[in-house]
Amino acid sequence: MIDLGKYAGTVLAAYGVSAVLLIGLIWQSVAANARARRALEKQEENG
Amino acid sequence: MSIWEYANPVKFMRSSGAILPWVVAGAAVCTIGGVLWGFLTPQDYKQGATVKIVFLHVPAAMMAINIWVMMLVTSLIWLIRRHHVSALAAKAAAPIGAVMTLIALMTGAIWGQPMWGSWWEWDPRLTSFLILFLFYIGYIALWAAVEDPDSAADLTGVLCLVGSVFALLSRYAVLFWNQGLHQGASLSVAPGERMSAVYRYPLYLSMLGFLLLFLALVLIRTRTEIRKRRLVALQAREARA
Amino acid sequence: MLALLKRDLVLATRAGGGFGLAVAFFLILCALVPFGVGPQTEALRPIAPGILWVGALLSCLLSLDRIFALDHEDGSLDLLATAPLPLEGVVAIKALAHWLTTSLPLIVAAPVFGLLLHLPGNAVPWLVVSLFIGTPALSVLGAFGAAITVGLRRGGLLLSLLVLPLYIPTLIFGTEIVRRGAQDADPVTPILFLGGISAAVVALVPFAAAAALRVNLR
Amino acid sequence: MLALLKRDLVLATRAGGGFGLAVAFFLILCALVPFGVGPQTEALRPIAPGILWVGALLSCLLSLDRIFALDHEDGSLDLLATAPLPLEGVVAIKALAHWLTTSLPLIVAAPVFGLLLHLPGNAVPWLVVSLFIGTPALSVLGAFGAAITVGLRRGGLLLSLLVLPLYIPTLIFGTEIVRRGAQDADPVTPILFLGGISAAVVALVPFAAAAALRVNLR
Amino acid sequence: MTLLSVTDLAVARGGMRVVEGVSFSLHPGAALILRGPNGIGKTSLLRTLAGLQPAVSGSIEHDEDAIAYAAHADGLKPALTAAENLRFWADVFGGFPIEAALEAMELTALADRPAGALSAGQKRRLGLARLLVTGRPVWMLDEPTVSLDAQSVERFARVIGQHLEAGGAAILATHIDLGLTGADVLDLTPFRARPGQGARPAGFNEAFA
Amino acid sequence: MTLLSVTDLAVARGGMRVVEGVSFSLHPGAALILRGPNGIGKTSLLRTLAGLQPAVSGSIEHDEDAIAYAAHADGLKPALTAAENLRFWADVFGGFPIEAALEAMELTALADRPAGALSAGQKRRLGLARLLVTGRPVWMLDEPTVSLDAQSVERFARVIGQHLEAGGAAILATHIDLGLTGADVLDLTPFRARPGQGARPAGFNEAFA
Ligand code: HEM
Ligand SMILES: Nc1ncnc2c1ncn2[C@@H]1O[C@H](COP(=O)(O)OP(=O)(O)OP(=O)(O)O)[C@@H](O)[C@H]1O
Ligand SMILES: Nc1ncnc2c1ncn2[C@@H]1O[C@H](COP(=O)(O)OP(=O)(O)OP(=O)(O)O)[C@@H](O)[C@H]1O
Ligand SMILES: [Mg+2]
Ligand SMILES: [Mg+2]
Repeated sequence: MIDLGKYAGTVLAAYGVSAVLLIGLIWQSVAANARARRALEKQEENG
Repeated sequence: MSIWEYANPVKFMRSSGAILPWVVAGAAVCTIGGVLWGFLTPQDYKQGATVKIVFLHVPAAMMAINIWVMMLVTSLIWLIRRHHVSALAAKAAAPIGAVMTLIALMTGAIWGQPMWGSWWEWDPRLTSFLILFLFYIGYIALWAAVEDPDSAADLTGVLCLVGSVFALLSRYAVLFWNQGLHQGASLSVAPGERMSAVYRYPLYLSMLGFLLLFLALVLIRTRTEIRKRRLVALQAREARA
Repeated sequence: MLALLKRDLVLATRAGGGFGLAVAFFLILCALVPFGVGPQTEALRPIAPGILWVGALLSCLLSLDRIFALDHEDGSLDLLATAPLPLEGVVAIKALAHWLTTSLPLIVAAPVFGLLLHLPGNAVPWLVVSLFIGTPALSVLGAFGAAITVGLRRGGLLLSLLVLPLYIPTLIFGTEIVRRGAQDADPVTPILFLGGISAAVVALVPFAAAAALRVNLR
Repeated sequence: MLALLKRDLVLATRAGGGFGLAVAFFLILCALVPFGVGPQTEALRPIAPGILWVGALLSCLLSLDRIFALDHEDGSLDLLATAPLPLEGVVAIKALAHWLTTSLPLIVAAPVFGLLLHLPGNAVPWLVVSLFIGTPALSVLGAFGAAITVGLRRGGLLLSLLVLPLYIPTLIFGTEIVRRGAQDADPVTPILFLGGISAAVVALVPFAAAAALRVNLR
Repeated sequence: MTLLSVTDLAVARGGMRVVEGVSFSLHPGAALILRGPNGIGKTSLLRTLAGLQPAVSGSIEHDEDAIAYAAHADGLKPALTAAENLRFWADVFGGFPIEAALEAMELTALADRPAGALSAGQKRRLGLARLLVTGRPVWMLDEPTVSLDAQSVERFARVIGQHLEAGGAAILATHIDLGLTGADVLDLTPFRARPGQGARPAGFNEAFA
Repeated sequence: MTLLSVTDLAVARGGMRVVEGVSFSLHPGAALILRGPNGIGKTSLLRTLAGLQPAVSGSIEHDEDAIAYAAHADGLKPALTAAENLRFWADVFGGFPIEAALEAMELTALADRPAGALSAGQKRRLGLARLLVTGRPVWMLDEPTVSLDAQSVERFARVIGQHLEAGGAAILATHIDLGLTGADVLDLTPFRARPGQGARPAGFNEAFA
């Protein structure tokens, strides 16, 4: 494990917050895309 | 074939579908690579381990501004050339820009705690970013509030135009209001102020990664918007019939 | 009753429902004040509790103006009034839905915005506590104001004018809690007062609001 | 054009027009702040310019939300758009009418409310000057926001969200004038900036507002 | 047994009585059609019967929870789907199943569509489907067929017919002929209120006239 | 001389074309009555002709300042008197006298009454009186007779007749027979837009369908 010195909490917090935000955004984008694709497919099937 | 034809929704779906896997792969490699590499860089003699935050903070800050510029351009394309996909791309980009701004703000705030001894200072740069965040929120809220898509595209386009002018104006007003603590652009080529190569190359890589990540996300989100619009359009046609 | 609560929550979170607008407005208010007052920590710290409370109060207020107006316009209010729900219950549920969708996010966001205004760290829990106790009264009083102005075309400003004076006791005790908390003084007395006000308002004001609605429906 | 100005002024002053509501709201805001911040002169004096400006800004904003909405609802806006008036002119005139009926009373009342907040006497003329120069920009920017949100059902809060960030430069230079005035420093630079912003906004933003109105009319 | 009986009713609108001296009663299986020119007071009468506004004088007798009212506006939320809208009202009125109601108004195919994306006629049908999930015997309908095409009007008439057969009753204010056999017609024109009469003023406008 | 000529016009509403291929021209003294079922696009067509919304394709030619438009809503301010309302529009359109217009719609006695205290039909008459003070030759009327009683309809038809005699023209969307002799009728039903045609999409809903 690399040594982060006395600022370990700060650095980890920064990386953690960024990871949460980015992964949240990616997850939301992908999920919304899948939802839209399913809804559209259903609509196009029905006519 | 002119570049404008890419704005045709069907063509856009086809070509974006083709390049998307490559962009996603590139984004994953560069972002994860850049950020990891940055995380593993040695400590700075002055700032200690906190320099590692720069590999998130600076790319996010850069993208936060670039995305707004991209939205301005696509809004103008919509307002002038009426390319529907371009309007939807602006809509799709806004939440990404807002998250980037938020990352820059939050990593900055976390960084400020050890460096300046407080979470937040009304430094001009920080303040300008807060204002940019407000503009993003207003833009997103307007898209959400207007039901008719044509009106929504037009109104948000006008808002983006006016907002850009005022975002710039606010930046100068804020500079007048308070001289700050934040360091200047250390990526500038002014000799002597440059970052050492240990930090510079991972920073470049993660900036590229954030750019690709943005591209991948805009493509995905624009495709989502197109599908949603198509669904609504088909339903509207049925309801009319 | 539960159906109504569920519907209002769903409506608020769907597109166009305005979920989050109040928090955004709160953020803007908190950002504007330093532009007016100046960026120095010494200037901001003492006024932070007051600004946060006034900001929460205004965001709460401005998100209230359409609480009944939309239902009035699309006819739901007429139908609800003829449904087997007491109108008092409808008011209470709508105020609860408003509290959940507006005040709760405000309470969560308030500590973060407190940072912007350099609120001392030891005051933060008291800010949350005071908002938690006080905001139900704000929602219910706001619902009362909204019920009075439901049919009016220039409701917004008039509503503020009617409701803000009613908010004064809540504001006084709310900020007092935070101020005492910041000075490590004993905040129990204002907490008791604030709790009493909130309880009384939540228990009694829905009846007045329902009466006002009945008048506006006929 | 003059006919439109006259009509808007008459409408504002007739019953139900809401003349004076903005000043009343301003008064309530100025009265709320001491409740939130504490009544000590030392606490109030430094923040007085900022609070007065933020209060003026909010009162101005909240009275704006219906500037086009009422005309939209009763069909006047359609008819005005087909009348031999340029829509840009309509926007400008309506902003002017709003300024005359709302901002002007605010400017007159501001010194009095300054007393409530212990604004230093030597700052009072600068307060009036800064409001006088700055409020036209507020009215026109508000008209822009109102034009964008004219057809929406939850306009109020959204309008604030769109417009308040645009108000930031005005606010900064406005309070800077008052602050420098209070310290007997030279307020010419911010006055020039504020004047420039106001002039540019009044000259250009009506075009953007008219474009937004046209979109909302179709 | 009567579901609703009205005696010597006077109804006000805008502070003045519009109709007065109205009496009728409604048995299970009966339908009453209100007629009269614009502005005579049909809407006001229905609102009074539904309990939305107080009667000026006279009496209205019915069981508690007997009346389902359908106004000009349908009370639909554009952001909710057709099924969600209907389920909400079903829950409010005690959990009746919505499938049959959707079926009856031929909305099953549209159940998952947001109400805002329905055409005017489809919205109206959804508004009327609400009546079926209230489970209440007396329906009060204010111009129920506005913006319905001929086919939907017919279907709606059939739905009313079934409701009447099942022992319900209905009062309708309408200008068109629904083809309800055996419905009574009440023309309100002879009941137009005359100013200066009546012991109790209906509001400021009458008290000071 | 033609006052208005329309060629191959396509009109959209809600992001989709509703009617297309409409052509006609209007000479002084001519009246054109638009017919068609609900929702066919009469209102949208009139709004396009009045310049409130852009045409999808086709051309509309008329002199600047030729058109006076009267919509469903009358644009009256309840707080102003009838005369004040009318004078405002007269001033906007260039200062025509209002007395004749009040006279023609039989509103002289009500001139000093606030518009909010007028009945629906009186409001409508005031809205129509506005046309007389615009001084414009081409009147576009969207269901002008809504909430007018038979007598007022007749008077209004006379006013239109005089306008035509004086060299004006009128387009009316209406469901009832006004008794205008010599008026052309244009039924919009055959012009209903077919989806999937037209080079340029009218809006999002067409571009993505
Ligand atoms: C919330 C607060 C902050 C925001 C919004 C913010 C914003 C920015 C922006 C926009 C940049 C990019 C500048 C450019 O590339 O030209 C940047 C870079 C940078 N920031 Fe921050 N910052 C914040 C807090 C901080 C803090 C607290 C520190 C540490 C003391 C810091 C250190 C840096 C460094 C070292 C850079 C890279 C050098 C440079 O390119 O300018 N920032 N920041
Ligand atoms: N808000 C109001 N204020 C004052 N008077 C009103 C108001 N609404 C309606 N009125 C008046 O009350 C009378 C009765 O109106 P009501 O709506 O009951 O008529 P109606 O028979 O339903 O007419 P319609 O056939 O047009 O629906 C009318 O003369 C009308 O002018
Ligand atoms: N705001 C809107 N959004 C989407 N579609 C709309 C909107 N308003 C109207 N429409 C649709 O546009 C079409 C044309 O409407 P329009 O109002 O022009 O019809 P109309 O012929 O005037 O009908 P009516 O006789 O009922 O007045 C209708 O099918 C309607 O459903
Ligand atoms: Mg009626
Ligand atoms: Mg129409």
